[in-house]
Amino acid sequence: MTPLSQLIEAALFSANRPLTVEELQTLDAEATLADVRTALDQLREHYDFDQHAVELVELAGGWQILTRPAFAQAIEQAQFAQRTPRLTGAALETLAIISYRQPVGRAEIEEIRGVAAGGVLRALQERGLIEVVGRSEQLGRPLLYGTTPLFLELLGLKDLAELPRAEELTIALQPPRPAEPEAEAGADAAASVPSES
Amino acid sequence: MTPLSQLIEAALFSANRPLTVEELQTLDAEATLADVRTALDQLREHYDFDQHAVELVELAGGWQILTRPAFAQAIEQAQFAQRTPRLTGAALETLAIISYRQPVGRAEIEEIRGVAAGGVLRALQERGLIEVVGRSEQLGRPLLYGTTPLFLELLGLKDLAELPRAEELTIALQPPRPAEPEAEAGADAAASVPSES
Amino acid sequence: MTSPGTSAPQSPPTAALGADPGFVVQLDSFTGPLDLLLHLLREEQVDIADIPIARIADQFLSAIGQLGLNQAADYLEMAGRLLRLKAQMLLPRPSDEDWEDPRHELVRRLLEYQQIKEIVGWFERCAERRALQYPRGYIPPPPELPPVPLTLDLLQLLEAVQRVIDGIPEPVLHRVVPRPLDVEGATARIEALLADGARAEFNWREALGPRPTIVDVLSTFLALLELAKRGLLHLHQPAPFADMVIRRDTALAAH
Repeated sequence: MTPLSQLIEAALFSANRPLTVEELQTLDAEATLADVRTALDQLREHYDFDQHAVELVELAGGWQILTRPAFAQAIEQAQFAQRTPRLTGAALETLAIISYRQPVGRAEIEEIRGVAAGGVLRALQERGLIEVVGRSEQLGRPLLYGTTPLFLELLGLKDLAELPRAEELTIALQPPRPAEPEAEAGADAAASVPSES
Repeated sequence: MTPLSQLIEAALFSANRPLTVEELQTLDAEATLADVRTALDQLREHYDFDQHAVELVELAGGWQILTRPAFAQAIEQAQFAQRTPRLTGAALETLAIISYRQPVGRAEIEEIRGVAAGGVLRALQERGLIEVVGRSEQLGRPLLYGTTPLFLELLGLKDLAELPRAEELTIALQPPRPAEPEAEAGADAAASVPSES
Repeated sequence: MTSPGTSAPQSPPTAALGADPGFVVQLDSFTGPLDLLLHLLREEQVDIADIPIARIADQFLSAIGQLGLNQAADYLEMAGRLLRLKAQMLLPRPSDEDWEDPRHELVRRLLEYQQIKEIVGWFERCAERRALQYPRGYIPPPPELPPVPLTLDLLQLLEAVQRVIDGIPEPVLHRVVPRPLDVEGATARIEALLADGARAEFNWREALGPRPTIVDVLSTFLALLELAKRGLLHLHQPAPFADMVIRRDTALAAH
C-alpha cells in the first residue's frame, strides 16, 4: 500500500457516498489526477488479490468500497445491516421516463403513464432520486425534472450512458429526445430545450 | 484470507456498530467461538501487515473496523478543502429572494423558486447570512426570515436601502400566485364572495 | 391532477357493466390503466396491433368495477376512450385503403408504455444486483471544522436576482389571454344540470367541468350570477365558506 492508496482507503471508509477522483485529489496537495487513478487501481487490485470481502466499485461518477455480492446472504441472515427498501412499480416507471427524457415535465410523464404523477414525483424528490433541473418555456412554465447521482448509485450505474439504448430494447420506439448522458448539464440543458422544438 | 475471515470482514464492514464474538459466530453454523477469535486475529494481523488505513479495534465488548487515527487529520483537511467559500446557485437565489422580500416565510420562497427550500435555508442560517426575524400571523404561524448584519458586511452595504432596486422582485410578485392555480384555492376564493351579496 | 371535490362526483362503475363473474384481478397490483390493459391483452394472447376492442373494453370495465375512488379518474378516462373506440369500430368502413384505424393512437401509447416497462425490468435487475453489495455501515461523524471564510459580492447577488425573476411563472394576467372567460360554455353546463329533473339542487362545483382552471371557476361563477339575476336559479350558501348550492327556481320547474 502506497501512502496515497492508504489516504484514499481511509477517505473512502469515512464517506457515506461515492467520492470522485477530484475529491480524492484534495487528500494530497502533491497528487495529480493520474496519481489518484493509479492509487485507486492499486487498491482495487489489492482487494481482489488478497480476496478481501470488500471491493472497490466505480459508481455514480465516483468510487466506493462495497461488500462483494457473495456475502449478501450471510449479512442479511445475520441482520447486521438492512437492505435498501425496494421502489414501487409506479416509482420505477416514473424514474424510467425521467431518466430517458430528462429534462421532462410532469404533464409528459402523466401522458405516458396515463396516471396522475404528483405524489410519485414528490416521493422520488424526497428520496433524492430526482430533482428539479429547470422550468419549461411553455405556458405556466412547468417544472422540469432530472435524475440525481443517488439514482445512479441505487442502480449501481457509473453514469447515464450505461442505460440501455433505445435500439437495444425489444420495443424499438424512439423516444422523442435521446437520453442525454450529461447529468451535470441538467439545469442549462433544461433552459435550452424548448428552443429546439 | 480464510472463508471465515472474509465473512467476518463483510459483517464488520456493513454493520453500524461493534459486533461481539458471539454475534459473529452466527455467520457460520460450523464455527466455534475459538474459530471466530482466530479469524479475528488473522484479520487484524492482515490489516497491520499490509499497512491498511483501517484497523480492527475491540471496543464496547465487540469488534469494529475503524480508520487509523494517523489519517484523521488528512481526512479532515480534505473535507475542509471540499467545502467551498462560494455559495451555490440555489443558496444565492434564496438569499436574493429573502433580501428583497424580508420578512418572508419558507412557503413563499418555495413558491417563487418552485423547489423545496428547507436545506438551503438551514445552510444560509448556519453561515450566518439569514436569521429568523419573527412569525407570520398566518395559519400555523410559519417562521419569517430576514438577512443579518453579516450579509450587509459581506456586500459592503451600510443598510438594506443601499441594495439596488429590483422592482420585479418586490412588486411584480405581489400577491404571489402558484404556477398552476389549484382549483381548490380558486373555488374557495370565489365561494366566499356570495356572502357579501 | 385529480383534485377531489372539484370534479363532478363520479360513482365507480358497478358490476352491472358487463361483469364476468369468473374474472378477478387485483387492481392494487397495477400501476395504472395502461398496465391493466397490457395485462388483459396478454391474458387474451392478442396482437397489440389488432386489439379486439369490444371484448377488451368489456373486460376493462368489469375489472375496474372494484376500484377505489381515488384511482377512479385515471381508469375511467381509459374506459371512456375504449368505449369510444368500440363505437368507432362499429361504424361502416369506407374502403380498406381509406380506412384509418381508430386504434392507432392507443397502439402507439401501449407500445411506448411497454418500452417503459422493459426499462423498468432492467432497472429492477440493476437494483437487485446493487442491493447485494453493502456500503460501510458505520460512518464516523464529520469533524467539527472552523467555518470557511465566505465570499459574496453584489454582482453575484444581482445575478441571482435576475435568475429568480427569469424563473418566475408569467403573471396570471398574461396566461389568461389565450384562454378568455367562457361564460357561455359555463352557462350551458349549468343549464344541463338544471335540466336534470331528478335533482332539486346540486353543488356549484359540479358545474365546473373536469380539471377546472381559475378561468373556468371565474366563468362558472359569472354564469351563475347571471342566471340567478335572470331568476332561473337560486344560489345559497348553507354556512360561511361552505360550497354554494344551486337550486332550480320552482317557477322554472313547473314550466
